[in-house]
Amino acid sequence: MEQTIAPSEMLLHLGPQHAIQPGPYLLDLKLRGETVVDAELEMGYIHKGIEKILENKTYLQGITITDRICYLAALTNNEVFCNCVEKLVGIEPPQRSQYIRVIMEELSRIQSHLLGIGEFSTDLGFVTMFLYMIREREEVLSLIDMVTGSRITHSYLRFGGVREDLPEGFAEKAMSVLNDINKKLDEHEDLYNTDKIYLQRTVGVGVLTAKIASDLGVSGPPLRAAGVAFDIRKNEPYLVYNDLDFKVCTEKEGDIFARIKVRLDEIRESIYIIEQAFDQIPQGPLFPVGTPYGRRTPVMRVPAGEVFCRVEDPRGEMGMYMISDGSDKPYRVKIRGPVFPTMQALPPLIKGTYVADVAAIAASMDGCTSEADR
Amino acid sequence: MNANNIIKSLTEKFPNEILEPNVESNIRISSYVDKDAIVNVCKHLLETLEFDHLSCECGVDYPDRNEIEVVYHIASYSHPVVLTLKAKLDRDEPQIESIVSIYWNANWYERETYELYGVKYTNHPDLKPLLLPEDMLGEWPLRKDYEGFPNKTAKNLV
Amino acid sequence: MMSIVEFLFNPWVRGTLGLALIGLIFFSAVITVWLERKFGADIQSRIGPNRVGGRFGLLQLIADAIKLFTKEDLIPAKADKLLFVMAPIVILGSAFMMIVAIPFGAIVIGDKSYPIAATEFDISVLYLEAVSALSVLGIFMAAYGSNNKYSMLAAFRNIARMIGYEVPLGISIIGIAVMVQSLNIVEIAMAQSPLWFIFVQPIGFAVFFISILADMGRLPFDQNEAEEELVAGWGTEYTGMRWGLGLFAEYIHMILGSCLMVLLYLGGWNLPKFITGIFILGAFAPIFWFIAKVVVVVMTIIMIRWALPRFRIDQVVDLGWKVLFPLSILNLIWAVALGLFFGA
Amino acid sequence: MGEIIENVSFTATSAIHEFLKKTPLQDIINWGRKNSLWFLTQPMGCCGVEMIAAGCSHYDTDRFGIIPRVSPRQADVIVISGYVTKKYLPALKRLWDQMPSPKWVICMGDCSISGGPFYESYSTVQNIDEIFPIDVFIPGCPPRPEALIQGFIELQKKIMAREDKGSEY
Repeated sequence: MEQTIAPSEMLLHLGPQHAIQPGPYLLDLKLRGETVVDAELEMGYIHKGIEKILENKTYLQGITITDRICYLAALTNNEVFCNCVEKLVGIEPPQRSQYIRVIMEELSRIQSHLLGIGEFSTDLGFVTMFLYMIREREEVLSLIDMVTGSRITHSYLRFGGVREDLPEGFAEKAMSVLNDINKKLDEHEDLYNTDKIYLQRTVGVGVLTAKIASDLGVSGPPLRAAGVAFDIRKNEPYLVYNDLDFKVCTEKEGDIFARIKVRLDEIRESIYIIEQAFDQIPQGPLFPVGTPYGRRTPVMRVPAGEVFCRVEDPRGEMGMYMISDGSDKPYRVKIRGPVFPTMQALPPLIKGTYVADVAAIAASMDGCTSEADR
Repeated sequence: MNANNIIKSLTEKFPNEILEPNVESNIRISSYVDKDAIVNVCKHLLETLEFDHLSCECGVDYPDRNEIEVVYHIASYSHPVVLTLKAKLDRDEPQIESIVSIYWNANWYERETYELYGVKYTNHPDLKPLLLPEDMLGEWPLRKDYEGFPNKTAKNLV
Repeated sequence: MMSIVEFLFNPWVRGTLGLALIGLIFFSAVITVWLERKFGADIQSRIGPNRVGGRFGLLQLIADAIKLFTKEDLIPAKADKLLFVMAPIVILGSAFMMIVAIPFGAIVIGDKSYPIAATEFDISVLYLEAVSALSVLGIFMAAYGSNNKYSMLAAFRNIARMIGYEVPLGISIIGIAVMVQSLNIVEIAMAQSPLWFIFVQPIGFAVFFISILADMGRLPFDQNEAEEELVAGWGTEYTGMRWGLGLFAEYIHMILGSCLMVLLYLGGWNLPKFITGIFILGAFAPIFWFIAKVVVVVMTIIMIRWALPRFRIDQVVDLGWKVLFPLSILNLIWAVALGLFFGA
Repeated sequence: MGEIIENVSFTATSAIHEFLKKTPLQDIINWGRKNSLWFLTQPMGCCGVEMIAAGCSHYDTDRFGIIPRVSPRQADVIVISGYVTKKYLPALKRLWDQMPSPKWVICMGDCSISGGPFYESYSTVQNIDEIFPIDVFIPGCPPRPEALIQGFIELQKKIMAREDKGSEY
C-alpha cells in the first residue's frame, strides 16, 4: 500500500485489537470518506512457530500441537496430521475408527460453521442471532465433549484409530440434538431470507467471482459460494466419505449472502452425513489388528519419506506436507491452512467498498487468525 | 487428467529442466525442477495442464547437503492430482525467481519463506516480513541451525 | 379549587417541580438501561444481571454508576481539551432542553386540564425538533475534540444521517400541525381527545417513528456507534464519568423521543370524561396513562434493537430521501385534503 | 494517582482518593467496581473462543455484571487469552496503557501463564507476570468458560478484600 495520503484521504488502522477480529491482525485502510481506496493486511500477531515446534516433538506429542493450529477445527487438524503419519507408516484405521472420525469431524464442522455465521451476524449488528447460534453451538460442543472430554482442543485422534470409543447412547443423544438444530436452523434461515435490512446488507456485496476466487487460491465455503464445486471430500475422498451420500453445496452469486447460505446448507449436509454414519457404523476394533499402534504409542519411528495430505477443513482445504527422516520426530512439517489464502484475498476484496462492509466481508470469509499465523 | 500423462507432457516440454520425475500414486506426482526454469514450468502447468491452484509453497532446510529446497505443491480445482515441485537452492545464498506473476497467492507464501528461511525471491512485488517483527529478520528461525530455539524457554520450566 | 391552580402556577413551585423532573428523568434513564439489559437478555435466551440487588439485578445499574463515576478520567494528549470536556455536557444539555417543552401528562380538574410542563409556548413542537438536533453538534464536538479517526467517522455518519431523516421528520410534524392548526404540543395532545392521530395519519406515524428512531440513534440506525466497525463511535476516547454522561443522554433522548411519539400520535394523556370526572382519578389517571404508553413505546424500541441488523450509512440516507421524504409529502397532502374536507 | 504518564493529564486529585481509602466509603466504591467488571474483547487464541462463549447464553457473564466492551477506554479488565508474541506485545502494552485505572489483568490459559505448549517457541514472550500486574491466573488449555467465570469471581473477592493489584488509583 502506498503510504502517501492525498488531502481528502485518511489512514485507518483496524486492529490489532478490534471487534471484527476473531484474533489479532492489522488491517490498514486508506479511506476517502467512507470508501476504502486501498487496504493492506498485516498479520503474525499470534505467530507461534508451530512448524518449528512440530519438528522438535515426537509424533505423538505432535497431535497435541496440531489441536492448536486452529481452535475451531481441532479434529480436522488432527486428521490431517494422523493421515500423513498413517500414509508414511502404511497403516489404515479400521472401519469403525473411520466412521467415528467422520462423525466427530462433521460435528466439528457444524460447530465451526455455527460460530462463523454467528460472528458474521454480530458484525452486521445482529447480536441476537449471534447468541442464538452460540446457544446451538454449545449443544454440539457438549456432544463433542461427551466423546473426547474437552470442548475445543481434543487430541482425540491417534495413529491408526481414535482414542476412545463412542459412549453408550451417543447416537440417540446426538441425533436428537442435531434434529433440534436442524429445526432451529430452518427458523434462522427463514429470518435471514426475509429480513429486508439483512438482504440489503448482504446481497450483491463483496462479490468474489469464481475466476477471481480461484486466482486468489481461496477454498472452502467462499469458493463454493462462487459456484466452484471444490470439496476435498469429493475430489480426493479420504476416510469413508466414498461410502456416504452427500452433495457439495454451491451457490452462484459469490456474495456475502451466498457464503452464509452455503454454510447453512453445509450444516444440514453434515447432519445428514452423521445420520448415515450412525446407520452404517460397524462393530470392531478401534486400531488395526496385528500392529503395535494403539492408544499409547510412546516411541514410534516413522520410515523415511515424504507425503502431502489434504482434508476438508470447515474453512476449506487443509493440507500438510511432512518429511520424515526415519527418526521419531518429523524432519519438516508444513501446514497449508485454508485461512491463509482466504486472508490474503481479503484486501483486494474490500477495495472500493464501504467501511461498514469491511466488517461484513471480513466476517463472511470466516477467517481464523490462529491458523493463518500458525 | 492422468498422472502419467502429466509427467509425460512435462518431460517432453522441459527435457532438461524436469529432473527425477516420480509417480507416487495416481494422484501424487513429484519432481525436481531446475531453479531457473520455475516460472516457465509453472506457466506451462497453468496453461496446458489445468494446474490452476497453488496449494502451498514452502522451504526445507538440508544443512548437511548445504541446500535449501523450495517446495511447490500445485493442485487443481478440476482434477485431484497434486504435483510436488522441488527446486534446490544454494544454502549460502538462496535465490529463486518469484512465481507471483503466475499464481497470485504465492505472494504471502514467498514472504513467509523469505523471513523463515532467508530465500530471496527476485521479481517479488513486495518482499518483506509477514509473520515476524522486522527486527527478527535475518535470524531465519526455521533453518535447522537456528540457535534461539530450545534456549529461549520460560525460566521457571525445566 | 382555584387556590390549587394558583399554587401550581407559582414560578417557584414550578421551578422546584422542574428540578424534580430532571431527577426523575435521570432515574427513568437508569430504569431504561436496566430494562434494556434484562429485556435484551430475555430475547437472547440469557438471564441478564441477577447477582446484584436480588433476583432481578435491580442494583446493577447503581454498581455500574459507582464504577463509572470513580474511574480515572483520561483526556488524550492530542485532544482539544475544551471541546472534549464540553461535548458530553452539550449532548446531555440538548436532552435537557427538550424537557422544558414536553408535558408529562396533565392534571384534570373538572373540565379543565392543566398540563405538567415547564413552559407552554406556541411553537413548542418546532422548538423540540430544533433542540433535539443539537445533540448532533455535541457528538461532532466529541469526535473532533477527541482526535480519533473512529470518532470522526462516526460524527460524519451522524451528520449525514441527520440530513436524511430531519426533513421527513419535520414534514410529518407539519402534517399534524396543519390538522390541529397549531404548533403547540399541548394543543396537539388535547386535539386527540377522541381519535388518536395514528389512525388519522398512519403514513405520517410510520415516517415519524422511523425518523425518530434515527434521531435517537437506535438500531437499525446506530451507525454512529456501530461497535463492530467504529469501536464505540464518538465515545471511543471517553472514559468513566464523561462516557457515562453521554450514555445517559442517549437514553434520556430515547425516553423523550418516546414521549414525543405518544404526544403527537398516540393520544397523549387523554382519557374519557367519565374517568377524569372523578376528582382523585382526574389528578393521577392521565399521568399514569401517559407513562404507561411511554413505557410501551420504549419497550418496542428496545425490542427493535435486539431484532434487527444495522443499515449501512448510505442506505439510511437513501431511505431518508427516497422513501421517507416522498411518503411524508404524501402524508402532508393527505392531511391538507382532510383539513379542507372537514374544515370547509 | 499512581505514576505520571507522559502526555496524559489527570483532572482528579489523588488526595481525595488517599483519604477515601481510609474510610468505609471505599467499601462501597469497591462494591460498585467489583460488580461491574467490563472486560476488553480481545481474543488471542483458543482461549479467546471460550471467552466469547462465556459471554453468551449458556454461561452468561452478564449475570455478574460482567460485559464485554470493545474500546479499551471503557474496559476494566483485560483478559490475556493466549500466547503473547514478540510482535503483539507492544500493542498489548499500549492497550493496557489506554485503559483508565482501576484496571485489572486476568491471565487465561496456560499459554499466557507459562507459555503452555508453545513455551519453547522463537516467537512468544515468556513471563508475562513481569510485564503486567496480574491478579488472577486461570489454568487450563483452554480453561472452560466456567473457569473463566470463577476467575472473575476470585477477582471480585480480591477487590472486596482490597488485596488486588489494580486499585492503585
